[in-house]
Amino acid sequence: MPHRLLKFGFNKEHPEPRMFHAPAQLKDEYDVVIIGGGGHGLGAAYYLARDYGITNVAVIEKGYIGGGGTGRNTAIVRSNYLTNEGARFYQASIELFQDLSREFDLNLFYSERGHFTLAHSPASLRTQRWRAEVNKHLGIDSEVIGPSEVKRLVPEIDLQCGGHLSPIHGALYHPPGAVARHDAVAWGYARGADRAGVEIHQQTEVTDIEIRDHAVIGVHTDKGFIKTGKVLSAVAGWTTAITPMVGLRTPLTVHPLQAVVSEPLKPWLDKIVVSASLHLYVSQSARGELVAGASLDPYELISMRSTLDFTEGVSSHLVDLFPMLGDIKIMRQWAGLCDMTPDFSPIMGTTPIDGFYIDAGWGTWGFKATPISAKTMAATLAEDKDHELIEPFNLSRFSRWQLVGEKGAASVGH
Amino acid sequence: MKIIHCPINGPRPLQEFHFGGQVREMPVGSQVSDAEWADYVFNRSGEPGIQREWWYHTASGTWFIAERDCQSDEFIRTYLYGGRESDA
Amino acid sequence: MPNRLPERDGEWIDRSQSVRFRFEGKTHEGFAGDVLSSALWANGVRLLGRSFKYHRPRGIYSLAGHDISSMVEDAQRTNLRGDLLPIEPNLDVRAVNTAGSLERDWLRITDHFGRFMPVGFYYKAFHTPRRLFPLYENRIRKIAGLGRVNPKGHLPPSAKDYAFCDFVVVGGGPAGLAGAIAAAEQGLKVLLVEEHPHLGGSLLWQHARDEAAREQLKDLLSRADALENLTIRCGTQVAGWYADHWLALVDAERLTKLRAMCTLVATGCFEQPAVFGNNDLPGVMLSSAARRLIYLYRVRPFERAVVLTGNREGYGVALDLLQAGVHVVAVVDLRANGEMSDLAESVAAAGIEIFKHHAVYEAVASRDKTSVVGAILCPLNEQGGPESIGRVKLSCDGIVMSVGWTPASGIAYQAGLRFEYDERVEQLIPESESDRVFVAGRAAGVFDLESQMEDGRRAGLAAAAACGRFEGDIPERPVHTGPPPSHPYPIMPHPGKKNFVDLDEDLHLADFKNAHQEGFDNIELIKRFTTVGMGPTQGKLSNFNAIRILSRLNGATINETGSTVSRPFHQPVSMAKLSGRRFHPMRHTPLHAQHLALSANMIHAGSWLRPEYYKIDDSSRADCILSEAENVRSGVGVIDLSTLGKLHFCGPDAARFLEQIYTGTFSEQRVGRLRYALGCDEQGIIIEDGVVARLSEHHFYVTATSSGAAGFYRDLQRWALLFEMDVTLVNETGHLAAINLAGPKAREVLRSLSDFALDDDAFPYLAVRQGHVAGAEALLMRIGFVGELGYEIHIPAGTATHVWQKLLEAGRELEIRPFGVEAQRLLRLEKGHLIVGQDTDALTHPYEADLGWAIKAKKPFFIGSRSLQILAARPLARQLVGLALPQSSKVPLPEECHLIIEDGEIAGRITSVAHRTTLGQPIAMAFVTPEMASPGREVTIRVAGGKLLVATVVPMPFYDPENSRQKVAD
Amino acid sequence: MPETIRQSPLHDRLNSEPLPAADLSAARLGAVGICDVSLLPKLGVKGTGAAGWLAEQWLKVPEEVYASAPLEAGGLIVRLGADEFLIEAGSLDESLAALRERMPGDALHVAPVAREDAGLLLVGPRATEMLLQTCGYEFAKSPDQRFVYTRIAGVSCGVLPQQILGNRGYRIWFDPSYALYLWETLVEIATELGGGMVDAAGMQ
Repeated sequence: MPHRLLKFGFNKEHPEPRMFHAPAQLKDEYDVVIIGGGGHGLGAAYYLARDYGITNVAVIEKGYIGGGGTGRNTAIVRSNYLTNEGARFYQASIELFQDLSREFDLNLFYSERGHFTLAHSPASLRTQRWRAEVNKHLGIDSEVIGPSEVKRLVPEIDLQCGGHLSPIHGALYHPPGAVARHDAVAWGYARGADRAGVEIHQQTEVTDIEIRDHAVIGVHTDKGFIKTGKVLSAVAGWTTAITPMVGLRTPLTVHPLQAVVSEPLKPWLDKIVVSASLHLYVSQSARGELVAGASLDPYELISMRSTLDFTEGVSSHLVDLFPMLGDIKIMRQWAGLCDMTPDFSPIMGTTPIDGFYIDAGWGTWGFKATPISAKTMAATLAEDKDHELIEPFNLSRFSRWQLVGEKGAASVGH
Repeated sequence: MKIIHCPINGPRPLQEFHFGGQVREMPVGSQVSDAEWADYVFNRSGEPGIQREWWYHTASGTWFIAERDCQSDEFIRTYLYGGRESDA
Repeated sequence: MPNRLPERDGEWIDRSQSVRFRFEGKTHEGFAGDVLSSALWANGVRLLGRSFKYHRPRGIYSLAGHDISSMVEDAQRTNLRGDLLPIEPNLDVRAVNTAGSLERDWLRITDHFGRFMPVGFYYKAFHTPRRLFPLYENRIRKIAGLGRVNPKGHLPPSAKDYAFCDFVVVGGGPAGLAGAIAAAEQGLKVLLVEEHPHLGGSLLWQHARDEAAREQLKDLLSRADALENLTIRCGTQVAGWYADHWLALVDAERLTKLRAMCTLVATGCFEQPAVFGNNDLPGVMLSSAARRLIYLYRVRPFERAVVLTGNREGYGVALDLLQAGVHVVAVVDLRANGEMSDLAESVAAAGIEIFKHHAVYEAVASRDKTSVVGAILCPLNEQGGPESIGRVKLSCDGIVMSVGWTPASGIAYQAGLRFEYDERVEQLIPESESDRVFVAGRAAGVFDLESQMEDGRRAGLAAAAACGRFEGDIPERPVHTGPPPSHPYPIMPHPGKKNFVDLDEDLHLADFKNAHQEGFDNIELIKRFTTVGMGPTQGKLSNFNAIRILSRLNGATINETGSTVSRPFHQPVSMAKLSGRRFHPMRHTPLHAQHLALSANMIHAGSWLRPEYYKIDDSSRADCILSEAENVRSGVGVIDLSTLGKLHFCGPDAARFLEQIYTGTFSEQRVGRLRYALGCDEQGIIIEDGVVARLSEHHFYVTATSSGAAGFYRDLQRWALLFEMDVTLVNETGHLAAINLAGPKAREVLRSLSDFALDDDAFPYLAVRQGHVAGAEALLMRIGFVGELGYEIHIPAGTATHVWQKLLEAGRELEIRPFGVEAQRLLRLEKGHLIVGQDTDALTHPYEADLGWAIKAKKPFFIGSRSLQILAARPLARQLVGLALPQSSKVPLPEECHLIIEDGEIAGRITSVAHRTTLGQPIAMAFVTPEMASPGREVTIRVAGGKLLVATVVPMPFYDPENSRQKVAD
Repeated sequence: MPETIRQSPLHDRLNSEPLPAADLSAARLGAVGICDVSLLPKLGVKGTGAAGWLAEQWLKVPEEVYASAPLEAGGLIVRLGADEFLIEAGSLDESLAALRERMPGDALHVAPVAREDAGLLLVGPRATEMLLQTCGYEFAKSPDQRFVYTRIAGVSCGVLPQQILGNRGYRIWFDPSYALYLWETLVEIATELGGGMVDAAGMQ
């Protein structure tokens, strides 16, 4: 047993302080107001304080911290992207993730499991090779492997997929692919930001943003008006409710993304398995549950309702891939919101409105970008200039016709 | 599963349909700037609330318009493009 | 079966069928109708399972599957709930999550280390030093989880079906039955779904002693039976409710997807446990479990029992126990004034001691900690908390908890209803109903039996009204009178013993206090931090106590505290049932059997199956492909192109419409001629290419890519609407077959089979003709995708086999051979023809793909034209070029998608490559930067193993640049 | 055109096992029988002028969308939409070919449609039950002879409910490239229900 647990056994009172506070009321003015208390928003607050000494910051969250995409995703972290810009960005995220438990002194259960993207056709294998080559060029550990290697590493897999689907031709194998405790990422950032003096206001909703001469001057909330010259919108699936407040148009459309968990099982799957053709990704959590998801719901919807056809589909594909799972039971399903972009890359950085910064377009890839997006957005806010890593993701790329095409690496939600 | 009222085929489950995106007015290319054209090509409304959308009943090949609240998922009404309307 | 009670009317067991089964390697006997838990308890087996985290012993708790105390597995299946698992002759199960055996589970040692494992302990340790985390994690993973997956398990597919009704009633208790009957009497098609094997709900056990109630049940059942439009499905759970009254019904065999018009939630309540020290010991159980044992399975729950209560129900339970031969030691009532009704008098009259304003403070464990041997009672202070003086210890082997209820509201929540706390009943009740979703009975806070039925009837009539079948007055919901059936805070702190709030997750009261102290002070956060309600039973017995605890900690009301959202499923559902029989539609060309007969290696291409190549004994795949290609170059080959999209555009606007869809012009295309067609999307990205044949002034026939055809046709239909075009579109993709006959000897083969002139004048290159081939009506297009003289023969699908066979017969002398997709890919690469989707990607526009020539920029409009105008004005970022690869090199040849590297940066990638070609030279197509695109330029490719290979940019096509072969005259 | 050159999309599948004997067919029809009628000649007519042209050919044109009508010479005509019709002959005769011949070569508003649909008949008391395992449309509520476009086992189909041999039966048309898949799927279900493939003779 680690010695760190001893204190709990030998203290009469629970020896832990609050991780974060609940300030009674809003101040009249903040240097920065961050809309959205998920990993991205809290993380931006954390790095603003840590790296730039900007601590007069309010994080405004209409629900509870980590309650949006942060707490609803399937917690997969990887950097095997297709474009130079994307792969570099997500690789920087992985590097931050790897050290985050230590930095927070909070165990995020950041666990490198190895990540397979199965290819069921020669065309799919080509895309995987493209990703592998770009990755290797950037020093990211990715390799295309053949079916027998897939079988060796995940022996439970049925390479023939039940015989009625295209068999597995190979896979992109990405050993650093990891899972993490998603909630804890938000809590860690919240604790760090809170300790530095950032205020976290939960159950507070932004109702409007005040603009004068193309510049932000304040934020209206259901608990009163706040003066501020800098606002960061980090609300992912709710972005389309915020951007009209500043008159900004974006390519975002919102789709639900659903997921399921099974009952807890003794460990048998220690890898992360993804199949773009089957629209499936699955891993087994430290609690023993299989956590699985599939592609986005097929039409726009800003609602976290569940559907039966989703669960039928994801179960069917799980059984196609792992025939032994027929007896295993799905325990619960849920949904999150994904703000999708046409090129499957995020929208980050400065906007045409002075003092309004956007961190959106997180589609299905927001969790894995949490540390790096927080860090680069903090830099962008502090210096009022897009951080070098996120320059390609500026909203203006669409009118400049310079899209960052990540569809080949991000079209399945994980 | 949602029921969608196809103006031709009547109420059918969602799985019989294909979503065709928001209804958008295409500007005349020669009359708009590059930026305005890019706005048309890429930007979407996406706001919570009622939006007009294209839906397609696959088996019969019927395109029609639905007015739908994209937050409550309620279909307000459906009708053929430029044609007759029917309550959802 | 020492604890089996005598036979009684209404019991669920069939005493004529005794069943022997095995549990933990020992044989036991029960009756048909028993579940595993009841049969074991009847035999005096009280240790049924071990808990998730501390491996504490567990026995019967809810007997409803609302706890995981008795989860078992057999050789095939796992995570079976003993409370719900019928015993059968060959049943041979063991408890899940035990190390060694259930009795000697060595992981029970973790119970002693509980204090080192407070709530969220895993967040606070194991991460430093970082290198050790994987070791810790591996250990944690190993002890987590419950059942083991059987690696050889393979359930056959089960059927799934659809069902339809006007009104679905969830729950076959008094309210549900009354509601179903009322609606059916109004003519609605009603389906009543009951999760247990028998109807009756609470009437079967809660009111079992009441003779009148038994008569009422009989009456309800006979009325229900008489109604033909009322269908009843027992043993079926409603696993979830989805939009527009779409319900998942799950029974032992299958998933049924039900579409209803209205829903009645008459699901009753989950009885809620009290929280006190050791409240999880085998022998501590809910009163509903004790009653189920007594009345449904006829098992005496204990020898000596203490009843802890906070409501009237507890007194009834005491009498039930008494009647079942249990010595009831005491009734312990949390309420200051105790029970005022005649029930209390009956209990007192039976000589049972009543402790008012007392609580059970602790269950005393036997030495081996696997059973209850006593109860420590304590008086309560004014706040309802335990006094430290005046404690009483009673000896008993069972503690029954009857302290309150929470509605089984999952389905109602999923159906969009919201609940609020009502102090009259001290539970949540629906805030309101929608016009098609109703709640009745105990789930709505209606506890009196008569009122429950009245409430059900009300809901049934309301449903009939919603369906337009009833116009009369709908009565109001009856209001609860008298003391509340639930106690507002049946939770006792205990500093020394674990007092469990969540038995699935082994969470005790202190965990909540500590989590709150760390700032997790709203219901969602505390849920996530403690994991309350996240276990296999999804908090049926824990969520509401957690809300009560958090409310206290925050000094807030229950309504201010709120609740977490209920999500499907009600009980977990197996993936075999969810997936059911799988429908993976696969498309076969009409020549499928011909390909198989010719030893084709079939591959999936989208939803189609196509011949990749035709196997020849002892030849490698690569040899087969090359020889097929060579045969086309030197003789003649046939390929099945039936997967091509085949569309007709007819009508006065056909040409104009085509010009708006594609980048080219078609209005002055001559009848009988072909043109290449390139389609872009609104961004100017290449999405389609094909061939347009003008059959007459107003009739065009168009081919589209195999994978894109269905979506492309769909888009065309919309564009026709948007552009207000007078054009009739016809999609004949699956109805026509297409065969490409290609090679210098193609004409020779065709000559004997066709009824029209084939010479170059009559049927030149890029012409289309209609006539007959081998007697079949056919459309022929002379094109050269593979770079040879070629005829694409389009014929009705039903005639494809005949025509194919005739072609092979006619070409036998000329050594005609079929060729597959791979040979065609090689041949087209030699001709420099790109494949949309392989040589282009999701952002490729025509200028990059050297297809600028296909854009008629002068046209006023086509889809993507304005975007292409913008793109044309920008410098190119990349260009598609041909590469000549070295013929012999120590460095391996590149694969598709290997990168081109220039100055250490990515400068492009290989899109298509052929290592062996009919040219004798390996070639490739690649994207490179414009600076690198000029012929003769050397480029460096990073190939397998990171090695670098130098190749040379060459003009395309690689083969027959003058296109003389496809235009060849006889 | 000699008839022998046409094949059902299920030709090879059906040739791989013998047609069931009469008594077996009869037994299967007690549950649900499935038979292939793909070879019945069909003709599609589409375009805003389709209804008018068909009327000129002395055909009884159904007025309403999705209505169907028997043809005097046997077979039937279904209105698939405002501007589209499907005609299926009642036997393997040439009558439709003659009709097809009469279509104008380059009419502005009448287009012939090659209809090579696979055609199946589902017959027997459990036919509706079989559809309930594959299709989310409530056929119990749809009247006889009224055409329905829906999805069966994931395939877009046109379905005409009819009385066949005293039971509610179904005539199903769909893209022939799905024939093998749908046949295998439906036969598997029919077999579970106690039915299976039956001889088409006497089914019409």
